[in-house]
Amino acid sequence: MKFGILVNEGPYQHQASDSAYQFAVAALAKGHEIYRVFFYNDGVNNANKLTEPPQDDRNITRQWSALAAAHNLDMVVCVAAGLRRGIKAEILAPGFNISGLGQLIQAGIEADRLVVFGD
Amino acid sequence: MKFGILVNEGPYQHQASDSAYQFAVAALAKGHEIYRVFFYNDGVNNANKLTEPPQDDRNITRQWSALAAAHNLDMVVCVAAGLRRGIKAEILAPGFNISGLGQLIQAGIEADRLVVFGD
Amino acid sequence: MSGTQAGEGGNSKVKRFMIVNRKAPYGTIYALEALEVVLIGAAFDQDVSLVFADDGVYQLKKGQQTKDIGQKNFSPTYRALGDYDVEKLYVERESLQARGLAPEDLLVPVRVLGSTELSVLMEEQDVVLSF
Amino acid sequence: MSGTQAGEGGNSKVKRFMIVNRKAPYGTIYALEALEVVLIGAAFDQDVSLVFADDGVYQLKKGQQTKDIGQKNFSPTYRALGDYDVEKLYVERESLQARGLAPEDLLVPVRVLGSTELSVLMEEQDVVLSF
Amino acid sequence: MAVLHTTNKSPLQTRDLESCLRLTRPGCGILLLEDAVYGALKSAEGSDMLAEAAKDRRIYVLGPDLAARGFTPEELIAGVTVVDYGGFVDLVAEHHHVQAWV
Amino acid sequence: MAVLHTTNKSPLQTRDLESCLRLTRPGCGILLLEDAVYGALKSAEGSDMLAEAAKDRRIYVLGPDLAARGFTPEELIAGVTVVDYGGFVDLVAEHHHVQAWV
Repeated sequence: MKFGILVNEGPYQHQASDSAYQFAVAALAKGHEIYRVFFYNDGVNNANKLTEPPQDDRNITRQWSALAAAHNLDMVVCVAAGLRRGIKAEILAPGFNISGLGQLIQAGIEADRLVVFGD
Repeated sequence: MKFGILVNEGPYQHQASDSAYQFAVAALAKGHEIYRVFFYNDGVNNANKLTEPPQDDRNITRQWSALAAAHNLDMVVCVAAGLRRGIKAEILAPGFNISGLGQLIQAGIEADRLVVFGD
Repeated sequence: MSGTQAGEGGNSKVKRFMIVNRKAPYGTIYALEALEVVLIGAAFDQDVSLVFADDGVYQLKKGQQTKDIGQKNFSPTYRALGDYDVEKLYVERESLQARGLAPEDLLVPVRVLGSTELSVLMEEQDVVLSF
Repeated sequence: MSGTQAGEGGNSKVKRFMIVNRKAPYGTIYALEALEVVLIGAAFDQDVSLVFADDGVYQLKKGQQTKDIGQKNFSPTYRALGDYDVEKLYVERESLQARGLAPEDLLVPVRVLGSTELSVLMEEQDVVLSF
Repeated sequence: MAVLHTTNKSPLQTRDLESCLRLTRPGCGILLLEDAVYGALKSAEGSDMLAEAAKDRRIYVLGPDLAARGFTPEELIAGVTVVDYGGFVDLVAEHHHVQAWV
Repeated sequence: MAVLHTTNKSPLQTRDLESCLRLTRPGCGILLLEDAVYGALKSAEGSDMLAEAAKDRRIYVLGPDLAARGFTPEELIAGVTVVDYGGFVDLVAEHHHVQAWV
């Protein structure tokens, strides 16, 4: 089955991005396809490559980048939400792409299920 | 009177930073001193100089920078909270400084009142 | 990305998208950014409907004056939704009543539904986006 | 910045700082980052106390196992607070009761206070930091 | 000097105002700002809880937040004072300290 | 195919679960994750509301979130099913669509 995932909160402050990541890992482990992960609202902050949490904590941005690399995930950061919050090409972590909100609608159209993670 | 201000949420997603800014403007207009504005939790995201909201919207980061320039405000971004969220020197807007959490305690000690803006 | 082929206005698949608004405006950004999703959904020729429930009904309150909080008043956009062929606006009756509001207090004409009717409508959707 | 002169352990002014925790752990970061404020407050030789009320009492629940959510279990830090001379931990009785919890369910010894006593204590502070 | 409490959530959405009222005492001040202003509307369910509290506490509403949300001071419960940001600053200065119920 | 609803807030803190129950119908599935897992504890005030809902809806609790918060499946109200992330994925696949009560 094809899943779309929408992440509406940034890393750490809320669990939303962690939950979305665990869901994505589990879906891939079960042989499902992730059609796209779309980052909107503060979710765009997940794509900031400068994040450097304490050594004994998870690095959420790097987790997403690694998952994208391993499974050829399409991870899209909303351009408008990103501009508003200062998430631009110069600080974009590997695996994330900046594109329009239409990519969220497209995910809704093409995926069999769209799962929302927010606050 | 000397005020300290603590901002615990990033720009736009929550009104906290807007409210803190309006409070700071009003306090200065009444002749009070702002001892320090401390940005903690997602509040560190207010210091991202790359933010570029739509033209008809306020630019919260630039508002803070301008207020700091006009009134010689001490605006401190928590280093640990900032590292975790990718707010580092290379994207720090004018007027913000990165320092330790001790600066928040110090503000609590030195200011007559500490006002918290969060979610 | 297969999605990029099907451009605005030229999409062959049409799904029922529902955007659910349960939060008040200005205290958080969700109301504003949900509205942007609605407009794009309409531009992609999808069957878009909006629900306002709980504090989300406050998004439609007439008379919003945001000058003194320094935020943009985006409530006129709800009035422009018709221009984008977004005409399915539903408000939950129980949420309105709990807030002592009547349809006349709202910026735009809406269909007021009881919670049971609304829950049926929600079940009939293909994609539900909650903000 | 006059504040930078007074370093850790050498501060002449001592204020009563209260850190108020009203949110559950893991769902949001507030519990964890509040704890960092507590440790720094103690390092600055301030009179630091902690309050746990509402879902904040869940921060102290024994038996937290976070491996499967991929987050660090920071609850052992509450046990280490004594090493930093942070000994004033207060829990609201009404919040505990609403959650069916008893002091034995908590990781550390705390003082359980009724809401009236607790409100008096809050009023006696100089600085209250809420997370 | 009494304590000033601030709260910023709609009581129709969260229980923060309830907790604030349970854990504060007569004589204190409570300022409703941001989405909390909805809690002081006569028309909204549950505002009787705040009306009761107004008997022995001073309740303030941040006017700019009220106006932003499309309501006027006339729509508030009795015994509530509307202030602007300058009034907020004055309240902070006049009270011993401020506690946020976020 | 029924609808799956997810909710992630503690019902002792917000009214999201209340709204979810009011606006969903018998036959649907409701998955409690993150802080919402507290709502299914026998010991917690208000879990009778969920116990009532469990009579005609399937209630699921995300086990990893429950364990993180220091509780075990034995402490949940009757009629609730604990799932892991894989089970969450299965639930999404088995239902017609998912609606989040965030």
